[in-house]
Amino acid sequence: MFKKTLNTEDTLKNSGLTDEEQQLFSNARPQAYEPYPIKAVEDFANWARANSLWILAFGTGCGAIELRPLMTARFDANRFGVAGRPTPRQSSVFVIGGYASVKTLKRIIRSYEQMQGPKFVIALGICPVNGGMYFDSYNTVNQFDQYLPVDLYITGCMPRPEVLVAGIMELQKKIKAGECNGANLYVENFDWYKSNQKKVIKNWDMPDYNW
Amino acid sequence: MVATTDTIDIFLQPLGIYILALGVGFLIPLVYRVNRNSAILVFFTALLIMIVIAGLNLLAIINGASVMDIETAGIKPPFSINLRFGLFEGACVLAVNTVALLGAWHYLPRLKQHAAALLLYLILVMGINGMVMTRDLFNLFIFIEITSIATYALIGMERTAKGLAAGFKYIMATSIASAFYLLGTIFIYYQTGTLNIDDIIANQQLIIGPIGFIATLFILTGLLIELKPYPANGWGLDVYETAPGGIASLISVGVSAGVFFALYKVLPIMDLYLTSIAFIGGFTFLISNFIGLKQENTKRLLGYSSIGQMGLLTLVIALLVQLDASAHIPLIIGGLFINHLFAKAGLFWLAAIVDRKNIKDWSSIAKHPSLLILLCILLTALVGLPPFPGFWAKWELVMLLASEQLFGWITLILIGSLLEAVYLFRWFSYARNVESSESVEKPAEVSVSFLQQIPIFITGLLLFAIAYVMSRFMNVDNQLIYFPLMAGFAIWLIDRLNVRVKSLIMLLAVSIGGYFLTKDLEGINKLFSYLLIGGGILVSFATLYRHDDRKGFYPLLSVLLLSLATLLRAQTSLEFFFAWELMALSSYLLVMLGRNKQNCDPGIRLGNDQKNDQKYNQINAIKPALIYLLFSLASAYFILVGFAVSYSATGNYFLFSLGDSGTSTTLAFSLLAIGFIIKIGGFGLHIWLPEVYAEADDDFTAILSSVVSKAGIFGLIIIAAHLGVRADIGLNPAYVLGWIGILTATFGALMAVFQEDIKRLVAYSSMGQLGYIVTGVALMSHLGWVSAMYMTVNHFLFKGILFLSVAGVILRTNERFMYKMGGLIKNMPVTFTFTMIAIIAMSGVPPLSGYGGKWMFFNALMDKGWYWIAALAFFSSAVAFLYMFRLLQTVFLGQRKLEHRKLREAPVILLIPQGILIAIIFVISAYPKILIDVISTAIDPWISNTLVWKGTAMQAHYGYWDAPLIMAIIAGAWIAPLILLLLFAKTMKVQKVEQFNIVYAAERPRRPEETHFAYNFYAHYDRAIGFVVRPRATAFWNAVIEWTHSFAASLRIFYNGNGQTYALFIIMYFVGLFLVNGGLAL
Amino acid sequence: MIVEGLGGWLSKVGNFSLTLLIVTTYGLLMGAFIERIIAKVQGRIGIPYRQPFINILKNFFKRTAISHGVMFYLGPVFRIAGGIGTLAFVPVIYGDEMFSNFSMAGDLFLVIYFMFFGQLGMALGAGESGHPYSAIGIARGLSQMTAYEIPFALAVISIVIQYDTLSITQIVAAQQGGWQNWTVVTNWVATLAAMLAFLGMMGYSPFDIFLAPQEIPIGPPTEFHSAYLGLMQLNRALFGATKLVLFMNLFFGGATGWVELMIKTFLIYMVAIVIGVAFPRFRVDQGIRFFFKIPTLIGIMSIIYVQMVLTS
Amino acid sequence: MNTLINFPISLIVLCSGFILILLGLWGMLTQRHLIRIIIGFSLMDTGIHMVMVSIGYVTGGTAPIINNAVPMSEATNLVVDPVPSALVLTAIVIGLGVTAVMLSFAVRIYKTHKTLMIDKLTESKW
Repeated sequence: MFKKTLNTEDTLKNSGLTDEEQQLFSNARPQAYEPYPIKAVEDFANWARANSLWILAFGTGCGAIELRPLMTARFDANRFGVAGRPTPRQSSVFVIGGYASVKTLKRIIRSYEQMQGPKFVIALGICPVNGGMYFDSYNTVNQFDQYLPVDLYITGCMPRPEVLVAGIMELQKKIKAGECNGANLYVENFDWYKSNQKKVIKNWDMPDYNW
Repeated sequence: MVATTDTIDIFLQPLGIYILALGVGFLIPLVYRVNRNSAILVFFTALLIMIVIAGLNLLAIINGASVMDIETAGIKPPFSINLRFGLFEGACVLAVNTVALLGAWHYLPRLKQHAAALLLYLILVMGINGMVMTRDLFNLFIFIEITSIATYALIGMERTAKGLAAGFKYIMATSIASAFYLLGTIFIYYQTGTLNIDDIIANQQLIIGPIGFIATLFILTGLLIELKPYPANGWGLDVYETAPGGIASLISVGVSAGVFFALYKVLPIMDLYLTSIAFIGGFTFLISNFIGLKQENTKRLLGYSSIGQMGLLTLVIALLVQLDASAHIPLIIGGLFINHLFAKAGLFWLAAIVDRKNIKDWSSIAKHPSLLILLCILLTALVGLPPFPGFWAKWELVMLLASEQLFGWITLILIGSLLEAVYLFRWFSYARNVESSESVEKPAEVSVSFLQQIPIFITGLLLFAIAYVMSRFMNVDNQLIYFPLMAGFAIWLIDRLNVRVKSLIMLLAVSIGGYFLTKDLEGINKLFSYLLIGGGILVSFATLYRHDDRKGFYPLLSVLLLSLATLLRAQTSLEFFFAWELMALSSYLLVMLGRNKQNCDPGIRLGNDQKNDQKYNQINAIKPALIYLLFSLASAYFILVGFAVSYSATGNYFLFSLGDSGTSTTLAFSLLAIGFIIKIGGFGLHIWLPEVYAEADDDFTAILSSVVSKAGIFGLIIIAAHLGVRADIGLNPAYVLGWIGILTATFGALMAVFQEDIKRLVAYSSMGQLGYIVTGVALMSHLGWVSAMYMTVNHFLFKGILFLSVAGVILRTNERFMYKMGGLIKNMPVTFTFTMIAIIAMSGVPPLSGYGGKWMFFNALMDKGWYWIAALAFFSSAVAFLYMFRLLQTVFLGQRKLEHRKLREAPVILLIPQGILIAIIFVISAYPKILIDVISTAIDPWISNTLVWKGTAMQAHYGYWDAPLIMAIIAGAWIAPLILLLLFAKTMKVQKVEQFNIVYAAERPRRPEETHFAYNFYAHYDRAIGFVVRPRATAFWNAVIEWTHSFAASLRIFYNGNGQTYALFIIMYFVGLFLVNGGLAL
Repeated sequence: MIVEGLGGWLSKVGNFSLTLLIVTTYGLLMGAFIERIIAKVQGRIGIPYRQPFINILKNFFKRTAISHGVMFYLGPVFRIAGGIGTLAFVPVIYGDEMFSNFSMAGDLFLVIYFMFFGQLGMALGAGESGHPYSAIGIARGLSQMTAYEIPFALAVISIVIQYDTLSITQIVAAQQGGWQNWTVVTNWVATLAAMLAFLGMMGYSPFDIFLAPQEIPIGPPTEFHSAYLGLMQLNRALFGATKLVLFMNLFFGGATGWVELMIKTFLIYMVAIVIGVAFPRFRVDQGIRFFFKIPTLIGIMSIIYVQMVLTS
Repeated sequence: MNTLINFPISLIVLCSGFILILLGLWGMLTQRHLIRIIIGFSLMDTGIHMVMVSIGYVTGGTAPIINNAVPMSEATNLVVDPVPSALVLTAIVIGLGVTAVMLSFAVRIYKTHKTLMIDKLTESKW
């Protein structure tokens, strides 16, 4: 049961790794998950997920500064079940805090892949949408959803925490409605995403999927 | 004309020795001219006949013939010179002649080059015979001079520069000594009018006034100087160092024997000086052995040992005469003397044929098993380990001295013996060292023919034979004490067989032997027999995992295991001590077989910088083995004195009468307890333990820790039972013992926390666990003892598992540092599981068996009111978690090294015993009543049973404990969430990932080495309380060693090599004796 | 407490399951309540009461998971088995057979030792994840544990001398009859030592370095997620509440009803919380040294006190 | 004891014997040259022989021949004790032997060391 390795024949190449490193990383392909067979259970699960949003404490851009006030007395995101989590394993929400430089993108991908599904991505600010003021920067990606699926955009430069709270509540609604399937989307279009990622990230020294 | 038979009869009289020596001696040069070989034949025939004469006459005396007084010149003494051939004389002459014959054999290549050499040799032997037999004071002088001149000439024949220089010093010294003797003789004659010793003794009232005083002093000084007392002995040492082995051996044992016998003869007129003689002897013994520590020249080393031994003999004879205990002379003096005679002679010959000047170069014999065995036998004999004569003699001596309350002398003798063991066995260590040698150019391999070894081999055999005879004389009826040795010998005979075959034969033999040895036991002994013999065989089974042929391992292992069996059987303290020493010896040799053979200096400096692995890897088992032997000997000496104290009170050797020791009980108990504590590795005396456990063979460490250490516990329980409970001594020694135990536990645990080396970690852990047991025994209550025994069984179980699994890990990884391992659970899941279970059992976490021990232990501590000890015990068991987790984490969990990815599971042979032990752990965990009932019945004869059972629950004054129920509840509490988790896992897609698939702060790990958190694991703990575990004990013992060596170095400043200084010392010796004995007052 | 027959045992198990449910729920609720109090102090509203339950549910509703190996899998199982077992050996409500659990299996000593069970198993599970932070966290946690065990052990020995028993039920029984019989009054020295140890045991500031949420992401459980984490969260509530019940039983007169239990344990918990919000964090070696100084001295005094004052 | 005081001849011999012994010892201890040491030894040896002889001497005594001139009953008073004389003979022989060996050692030492100074012969020590 614990040694379940699915689709062993369809493994990833992990060509970014040396031969020696190949054996140190898993080469399994990520798997999409189905909703629970019983609708009520799935709804209940979605309700629980929506009301317990654990945000990965990874400030990826200038927007990270807007995340901090969320926990303060003024905004108190705890009310909505939002909490910060220092490890991607336990987080369910990844807030892309504004522009994503290529260097950061690599780390974002890695952390995202280490999160366990269902997982949600909020793109904060205008930069993940079209590059914003960094649209012609040599080291910033312009369309973030080319690289990872985004469940919710909160535009602005920078959006204030109020907007972020509003966005979180919007995300909760989407989750409850069962519309947030970014994780499955990523798995289903894995090769496309991966080739996009590899196009911009030149020094690809990690496995194709960071389990 | 006399009939032929009469001629032979007369010829076979002791006088025949002289006739033969002189007659044949002067014939030899003639024959030599005709034919060299026939001269040699004549020479040997003469020596042989001398032995036969001595032997036949001795036999006659033993068979009841009266003491033979041989008169010369047809006139009765005192008007003529007479010789005496009694029991002592006969034995001495026979022994000396035997050594002379063997020595001649050894020295033949050199002897046969000159007819004069053959002649001188014969004259020398005859001189010694004369010194022993003559009863005439002046005749004695003549024989001394004959011997001396022959010696001078033989020394002079070796025309080396050093030899000649030493020879001249020797002549100067001995001629002054004999001048003294001659002067003394004359004055004695002046006062008594006779030269016959018997007459002089009869008329000793005539030896009075200043003249009598000076006369006896002259004689005494002359003889003592010949025995080379410190510091007037530099000349003797120079000769030992430079003379060829054949001659040095004869001077060391033959001439000394003659002079010693002469001293013995004149002792009756030396009443005044007995104390001085004793002090001189003791002083010389102690100081020589001190200085021996600094000595690296092989033959000079033997010289120091030789002088020391003669000092000991002098001391003992003076004491015996003073105590009027001449009945003990044959056993004590005889035993020590024969021991010295054969062992020392053999060693001198061995030194000669190996021909390595510096003891550090003796590694050239490391590949010669026969030479090594010979060296080992002779050294063992010299140090006085069983079964050799020295052992019996030392036992008798200590018992006698103790019954006379002469503990100062006992201390001196034992310290001296220990020092002697240090340098002798250090020599053996160098010899055993395979690579070695500090000298720049590597010494060539030794080539020794088989023939050359025969004389040495014969001395070894003779030592065994005499030892056996001695044990018969000492009324050791129980011949079974020799069984381990015989079994070991038998196994040794098949040592050439395939390793599998011989190990199976060994296991079978030990099983059968052990069964028959232990089947009649009962009580505590029976319990321990299961543990030591059954457990020993079970753990020994794991030794099969090795494929190399392990020469010597199985014979020694069988000796070890069977000596444990005889230890359990022992009815008397002598049998106990015999088995104990045998166990120490065999385990020392087994430790020395440790495999890790790299170049190192096997000095006795302790400790090492464990953080510095480069240096560390160069250590092999030899140095720890030596330390182990020394601590074992120290432990044995404490035990010896403890038994002696008890013997002085009770007058017999039976263990069950230990309890009647009366007022000596506390002292005896303390001494014995110290002895056993050393063996267990108690606080402060533990430094040998980690080193030995770390460096011994991995499978043997398992035996050492799980089985052999229990012998110490057994001893402790036995003395606690006999001395502690029955005699009902005051609490104080037991309370101190309790503290020692708990400090051992605490510091063992703390030390283990900071180890990087897996074996050291487990070793310290073992030490810590034994600490609880010691405290448990010290409790002297029923519950305390049950807990102690229960923990003993547990300790056997989990330490067996741990060391065997560690052996498996080391076998596979070829590493001992934990930070170089990691993640091995993937390769060795079974080993991991066993280790984990053992560790849970050890930690005392319910439901496994360790909890029961801890529970009973705490209840017993609370019952007794030892609250502080209880608190410390609690602390140390918490600290234990640190190292236990570290062991599992850094070896089996965490990141696996790249080079370890292909490792296989440990061999099945290692896993089988572990599996069996695990099964036992589970049975005991679930139904501890099985074990506790057995323990309780064993203890009931000593302390009345206080255990209360309510169904499966055990009740104590404070608490209660229901093991099966606990087991069931915990199983339930464990299984329920597991099922829950498995159910939820069904709803998920669970991906098994690899070791680098971890959250790494959005980065990826680069190397397992960087990612595995293992080195200096408890750095923070070290920062917090590390200061309490800085190796103070090691530093202390190193300081002791350093100090001893410096002291030894300062003691030998007198030996400046100048013959005149030596002559001055001789004169000052006389002056000193004169002043000390009140010369000015006369 | 004699249990007869299969029926008896089954009802015992049933009763225990009920206790387990109540105590876990109470633990979770109390966690939320404490969070809300902290939030109020900070001028926030704080989490809803249901939040802890939702968090656990969410974790169980995760759909993907990874496994580092068998021990990784079993770690949380060991952990919660430690919690359940500990509760099983502690009598919860004094005088109520129904909620005395399986305390007839062992005494206080068993409880103290069994507390290690979960920690050890958890440590092994975290160890197999191969994450260095897990190992660092455990190394720190275990070190700190050895340190606070000293005052705790001394305090326990002190009250064992005082009540002359190791049985928790009897210790509680001896404290009945009014607040003046509670250990906190009769043997305040031991209580003080134990409460200092309690601070370390609960893992709140200033002794929370082994969790260190930012520096070594939440320490040992770094790699745990989904249902593993769910189990561990359940255990945190359960085990925390059990420790509170134990302290209440030993030092604060136990409880004869659930309400009394809740009030008392809540107040005991507040001690750790108040100190936790008021003090910054100790470095681990500072924490260890702290326990070896004042609390240990107080512990030693408690034994002297009980010997000199109470039993003479 | 009176004999010593009353009979100066043997006393003189005795005293000179002792003086010789001390001289010899003095020589052995202070002279570094081997030959001188050997001479010292000879002196000491001779001194001992003189002491021995002096002890056996009975002033005015005759040769130790038991005949009519010396009746058995008074032999002890009239006859010089023959035993010391006999012993001296043996001792002289032995002394000679020892001296000879010492000299031969001296010769060989000179061959190997090219010196006869005893303080140069300190190869082996400690």
